[in-house]
Amino acid sequence: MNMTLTREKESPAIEIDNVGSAALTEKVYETSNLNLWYGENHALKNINLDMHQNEVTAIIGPSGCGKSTYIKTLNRMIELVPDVKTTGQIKYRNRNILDQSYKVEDLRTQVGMVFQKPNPFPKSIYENVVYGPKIHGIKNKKILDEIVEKSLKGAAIWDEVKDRLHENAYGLSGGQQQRLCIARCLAIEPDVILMDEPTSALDPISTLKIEELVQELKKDFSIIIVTHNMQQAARISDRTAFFLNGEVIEYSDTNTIFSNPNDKRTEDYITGRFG
Amino acid sequence: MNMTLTREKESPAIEIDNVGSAALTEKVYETSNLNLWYGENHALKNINLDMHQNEVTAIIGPSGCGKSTYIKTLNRMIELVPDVKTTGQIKYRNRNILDQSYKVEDLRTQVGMVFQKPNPFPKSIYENVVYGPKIHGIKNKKILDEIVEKSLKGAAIWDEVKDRLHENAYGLSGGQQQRLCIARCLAIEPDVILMDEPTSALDPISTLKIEELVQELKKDFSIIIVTHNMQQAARISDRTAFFLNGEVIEYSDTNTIFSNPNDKRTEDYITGRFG
Amino acid sequence: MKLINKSHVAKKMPARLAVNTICKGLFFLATLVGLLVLAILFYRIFTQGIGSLNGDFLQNFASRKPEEAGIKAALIGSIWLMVVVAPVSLLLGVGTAIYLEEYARKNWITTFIKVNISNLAGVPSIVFGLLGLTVFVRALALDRSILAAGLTMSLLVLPVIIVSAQEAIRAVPRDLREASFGMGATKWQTILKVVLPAAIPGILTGGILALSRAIGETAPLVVVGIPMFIAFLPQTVMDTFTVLPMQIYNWTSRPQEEFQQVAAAGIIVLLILLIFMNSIAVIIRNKFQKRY
Amino acid sequence: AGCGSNDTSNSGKGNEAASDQLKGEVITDGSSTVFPIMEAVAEEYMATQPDVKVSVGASGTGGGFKKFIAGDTDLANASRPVKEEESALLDEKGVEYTELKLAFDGISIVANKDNDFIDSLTVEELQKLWIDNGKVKKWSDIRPEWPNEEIKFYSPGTDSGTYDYFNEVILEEKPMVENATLSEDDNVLVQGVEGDKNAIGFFGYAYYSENKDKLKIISIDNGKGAVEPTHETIKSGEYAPLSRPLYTYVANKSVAEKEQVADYTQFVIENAGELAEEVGYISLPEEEYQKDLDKLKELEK
Amino acid sequence: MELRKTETYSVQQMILEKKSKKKINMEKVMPKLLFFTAAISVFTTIGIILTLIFETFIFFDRVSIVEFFTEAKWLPFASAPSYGIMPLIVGTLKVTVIAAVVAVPVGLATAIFLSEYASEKTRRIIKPILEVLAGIPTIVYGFFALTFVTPVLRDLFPSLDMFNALSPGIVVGIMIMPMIASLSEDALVSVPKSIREGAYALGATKLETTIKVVLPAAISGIVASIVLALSRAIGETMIVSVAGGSTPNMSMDVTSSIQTMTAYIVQVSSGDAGYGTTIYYSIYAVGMTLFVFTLIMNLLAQFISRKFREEY
Ligand SMILES: Nc1ncnc2c1ncn2[C@@H]1O[C@H](COP(=O)(O)OP(=O)(O)OP(=O)(O)O)[C@@H](O)[C@H]1O
Ligand SMILES: Nc1ncnc2c1ncn2[C@@H]1O[C@H](COP(=O)(O)OP(=O)(O)OP(=O)(O)O)[C@@H](O)[C@H]1O
Ligand SMILES: [Mg+2]
Ligand SMILES: [Mg+2]
Ligand SMILES: O=P([O-])([O-])[O-]
Repeated sequence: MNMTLTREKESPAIEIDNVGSAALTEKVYETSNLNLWYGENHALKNINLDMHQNEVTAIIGPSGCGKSTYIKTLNRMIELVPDVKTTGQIKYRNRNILDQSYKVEDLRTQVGMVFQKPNPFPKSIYENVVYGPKIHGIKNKKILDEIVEKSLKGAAIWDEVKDRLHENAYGLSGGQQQRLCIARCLAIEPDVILMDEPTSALDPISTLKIEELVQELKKDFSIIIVTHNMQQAARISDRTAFFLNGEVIEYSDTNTIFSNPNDKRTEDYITGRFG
Repeated sequence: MNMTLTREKESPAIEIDNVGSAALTEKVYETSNLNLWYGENHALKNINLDMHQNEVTAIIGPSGCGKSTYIKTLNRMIELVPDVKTTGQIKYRNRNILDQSYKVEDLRTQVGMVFQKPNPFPKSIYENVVYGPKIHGIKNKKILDEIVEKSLKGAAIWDEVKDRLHENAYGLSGGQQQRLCIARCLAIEPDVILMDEPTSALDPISTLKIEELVQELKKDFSIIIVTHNMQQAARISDRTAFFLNGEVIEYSDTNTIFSNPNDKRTEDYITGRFG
Repeated sequence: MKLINKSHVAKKMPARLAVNTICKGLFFLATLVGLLVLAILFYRIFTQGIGSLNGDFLQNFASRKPEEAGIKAALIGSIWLMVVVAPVSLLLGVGTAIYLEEYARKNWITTFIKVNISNLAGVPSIVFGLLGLTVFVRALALDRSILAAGLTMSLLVLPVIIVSAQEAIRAVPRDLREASFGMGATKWQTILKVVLPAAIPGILTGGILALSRAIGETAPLVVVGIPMFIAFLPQTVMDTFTVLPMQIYNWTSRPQEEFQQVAAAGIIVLLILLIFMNSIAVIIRNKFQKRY
Repeated sequence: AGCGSNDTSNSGKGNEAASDQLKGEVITDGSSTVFPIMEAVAEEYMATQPDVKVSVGASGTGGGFKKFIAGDTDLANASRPVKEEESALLDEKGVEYTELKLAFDGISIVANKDNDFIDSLTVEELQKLWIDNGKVKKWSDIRPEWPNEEIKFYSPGTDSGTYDYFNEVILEEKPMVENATLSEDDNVLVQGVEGDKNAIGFFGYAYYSENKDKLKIISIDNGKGAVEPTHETIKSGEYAPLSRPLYTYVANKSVAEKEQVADYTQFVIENAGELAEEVGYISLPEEEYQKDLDKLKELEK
Repeated sequence: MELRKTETYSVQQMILEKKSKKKINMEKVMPKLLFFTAAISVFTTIGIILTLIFETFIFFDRVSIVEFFTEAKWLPFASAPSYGIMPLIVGTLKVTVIAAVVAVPVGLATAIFLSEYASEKTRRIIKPILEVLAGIPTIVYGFFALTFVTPVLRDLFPSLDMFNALSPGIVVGIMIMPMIASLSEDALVSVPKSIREGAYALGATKLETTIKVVLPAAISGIVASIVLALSRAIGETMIVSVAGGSTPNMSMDVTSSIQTMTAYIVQVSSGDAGYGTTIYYSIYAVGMTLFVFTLIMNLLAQFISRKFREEY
């Protein structure tokens, strides 16, 4: 709906954004000149990236390159770390989220997140899933039940837990816990879903299901996923950003990145020659 | 050195152990008729598996199938969970470790472990690595320094941390933390190394390094690795065990498992048709 | 398909944020309440006592003459008391906490010990005084010594230390223990090298509260029979002594207005001692504190 | 075994010439009312005998006797004479003791400063005021011309020597008015009476004399006209029946066996009067102290 | 890379050497030693019970236990004494309830503010200051109640007596508040950060995260701190002695003078009651009651805490 507005402004990311077709889809996130410091540590350096609606954007790069830092900035989760300083802009749906007048709670209601380590609440499985809907004011038991079923199915864990919905989530295995966290995120039906290596604790079958799910979800949502698994990025994403030492080395549509990277470092990384 | 002894006994796992050459290498672990219950939950069912010296044994299987449970039984870490009951035998170097007279500390000094979630101590990087040697009585500063360098190099993290050895380990990224945990384990130079999805939090480059390292290490050590990544299992392991619902469905040399599995379920799992 | 009405959610958001802001304000006010009370207390005590607080006050023994009365015996006595209470109660308290959290099996003895400890926390201090009199002063023939009083006080503050140390030990994540065991560390090594260092902030918090309590208690010492007036200094833990709160209590019950000021000066000294102790613990605590 | 026997003529504080320096401990405990006197004595004594360690406790008259019975202390300070139960226990334990009188404490009846109608009370009126009759008491119940307002009573705690004495001579063991407010601390009572317009209360003379400007004193008429408690009227016995003696009890065995206790006790008798005055009590007539000295002499033999 | 056999040394070999040299076996010694320290708390209780029980028996020899619990009047000093403990229990409860009403909300709110809202720096400054509050001698609080809080309250409610339950109740609340704040804060802080992140990421406000996720996760520590603090309130002596008066009564009125169990014990043990008299023994009976009282309360709290505990 804000498409015209979005277009008015020249995207600063355009320089490295060489996807022709991209201009046609609506932009969800526009990051311009983002810098981030942990105290003295310059963790993100002049990031310029646009993310598009109904697409899966993958972020890859070696350990410590700033992937988690960047994705946490997208829902301002980074604020929880003391001593973090940012400059630059991140526009979500055309409003700068780094502006302090932007309410983080509003942002996070729109932008769900799945973390690297599973972090279920020390509550029952059911309570974990309905937590989000409940705080957002949904009290109807029937609707909540429906949400639970739908979300757990969506996260490919329904069959395993449907008989123990009221047991504590900490009794689940690591992989089950992570899928529960995905279900919890799906329960609030966000606009964008951020995923920080969501499948790193999952077995291939669950991973496959999640990957399929991601494909499914992108029809309605926009997904940004950090992954250490290049095959995964190649399989599921429409665009891929390659991070290195806090910089975006290359951002392009996934095919280009994997088949015909622009930058030598990207190529080296992708072919495993690097590091 | 115990080879003759080991051979005297017919391995109960021989039935599903169809690796011809395996009989020539010494057995490190021999598991026979192992059953394990978490309270009422029968998590491991009649496991029979032999692990061989100077080999990498991979354990694969879907989430919740008992991989972590089994590997934790190999160094009796499982005892930390209350209400766990086991029957059967696990022989390590020909002594039954499930026998209560077997000192777990002795066992764990021989059998190192790397966990699924990185779990560094809230201490400096240096202190993390020397923890093991120190508790075992090594106090000489020079030797400790050497151990630190060697172990960190071994875990492919030396270059990243060599200038901040005395900073807190919690300042590291997830991947860096995991590599530190691997270094910590290498510091006591164990005989066997158990790894529970050690690379699930690592980027491909670190993963590659770890994989290379595993290949390197198996010259001297025996390695048992749980992984959700079938490519990884295929790349680095000599033998692979496929777990499902607490049972060993198939155990064979890795080539056989991946190219010509015996069991329909293994094939389905490996080809991703399954779940 | 959509079960969640976004516009509904959005409409509710301002109210939720307002509630959050209001509660934050309330929480902040609650925090201020404590600080405000402290400020009033300090103001009253300082304006009353500062005039009597001088070198002589610290140098002199107690006296019937308010202008000559000093705090020396009580101040030194309180310090001696801490010298006994701090190590005894911390060793016993942390030891017990370790036993309960790390070694104790789930059986009736453990349950009994736990219930017993939380119950002891509620036993009024004066009853501990009766115990100390019977056991330490009489049965063990320690007389009205620093040791007897110190042991009595140690038992009194023990539950506070145990309970907070237990909580602190329990809060150490399990995977840290696993990491240590995985290295072949024994249980005791794991406790000593991993669990205790990680639990130190919590243990110290409990320790501060406990020692603060010990330094301000009067009733049990009265029962144990610690004298109120003494004009000599103890040389060993077997000597008799007096402590600050007893001296202060004594002065506040005097009819002469001047003694009220002397009492206030005594309170200032006690507060300074308290703040000094707390600062040491806080420094240690901040050095160790980490959020997992 | 006495040491000071050659010097008994010496009165006042100048004991230092008396004998060689003594060593050892003197342990005294008991009444908190007596404590200020004993503290003053100990303070002075230690100036002359720095190597004698005198400690003074204040665990109450009852607590003091308990320790005295157990043999923990050399002197037990008391704000009342020893009770039957206690002396029975002392006999049982074979503790022989000598009672010494130290000073007087005049119990003062006070009202709020704003009370403009009350000046004096007779003993009967006191009884009418303080003895419970099951009804709410008003000033007009005592004298019809007084206001028709409810009286607020303030009294020391039931377990204090002051209450005990009041109970004996005024209440004559009948129950005190039920709505009386009791407190253990006389300073607290001062606050109470000061802040309460219809208050009446009683406590030790020292607490009145230190707070004269905040309180209104009530004279007591014991048949010979109204007498206000003052230093003189208490000392002379004119202020009756509300002045009570304060005591210390010394263990005979301690006096006989411990030189420093004998010396200290003598010092107590010689200086109690003067020092009691300093801390707000009233000294006894001189002959009372002389009697005590003679008793002590007997013990030392 | 040759990790195992270095020219100079082998770690495993060194470990073996060190192991053979170890003299005492800490693993065997420590549990026993620690069990012994844990047993000391039990000995303490046994000691207390033994100290109390003999005198309590003597007391109940003279006063019927039925009278003790059913009589509505506590008049031990009257010529016709009456020993009904209810008035003392009522007095204790009044003070404890008032203290709880003050301390629990304020203490918890402070704990939440410090652990969830305040910056690290604020936390580090405020927490130690609050801990100073916990260390102020109770006698100081007693006079604070009498000479400051009571007059202020009397200005607000002129019908308030000079001695009452309200003022010492509030001040006892102030005294125990830091205990709740400090220990609860510790419990809150030790809830893993990742759990909070999970809630924030769903758009939960800080408040919602705190109330619905963090508090429940920390509940056992919080309950423990409250029980500890309330036990202290029940056992508090000096404040109630100074500002509460010493008139035992059964009324539920908080504006009039009271006496608590502890205040009675202090009154007698620092007072003038003859050793060996019934009054003297009565303090042991009251002490025993107090002991049983706190026991019941603690059992209740344990039950609650166990019921609500969430493992993480
Ligand atoms: N809380 C923090 N305080 C200080 N430095 C931090 C913090 N978190 C991360 N860093 C540093 O910032 C850099 C980027 O970290 P980040 O966690 O974003 O990496 P990552 O790409 O997600 O790595 P991984 O794949 O290992 O998770 C690293 O060098 C890390 O050490
Ligand atoms: N502490 C425990 N108490 C009770 N049940 C448990 C416990 N830990 C694991 N389980 C159960 O035992 C089964 C096997 O769990 P395990 O952690 O071994 O799985 P896994 O194969 O390692 O899975 P993942 O790949 O997700 O880590 C699961 O059903 C799990 O729910
Ligand atoms: Mg990361
Ligand atoms: Mg696992
Ligand atoms: O302390 P007293 O016995 O004098 O009340």
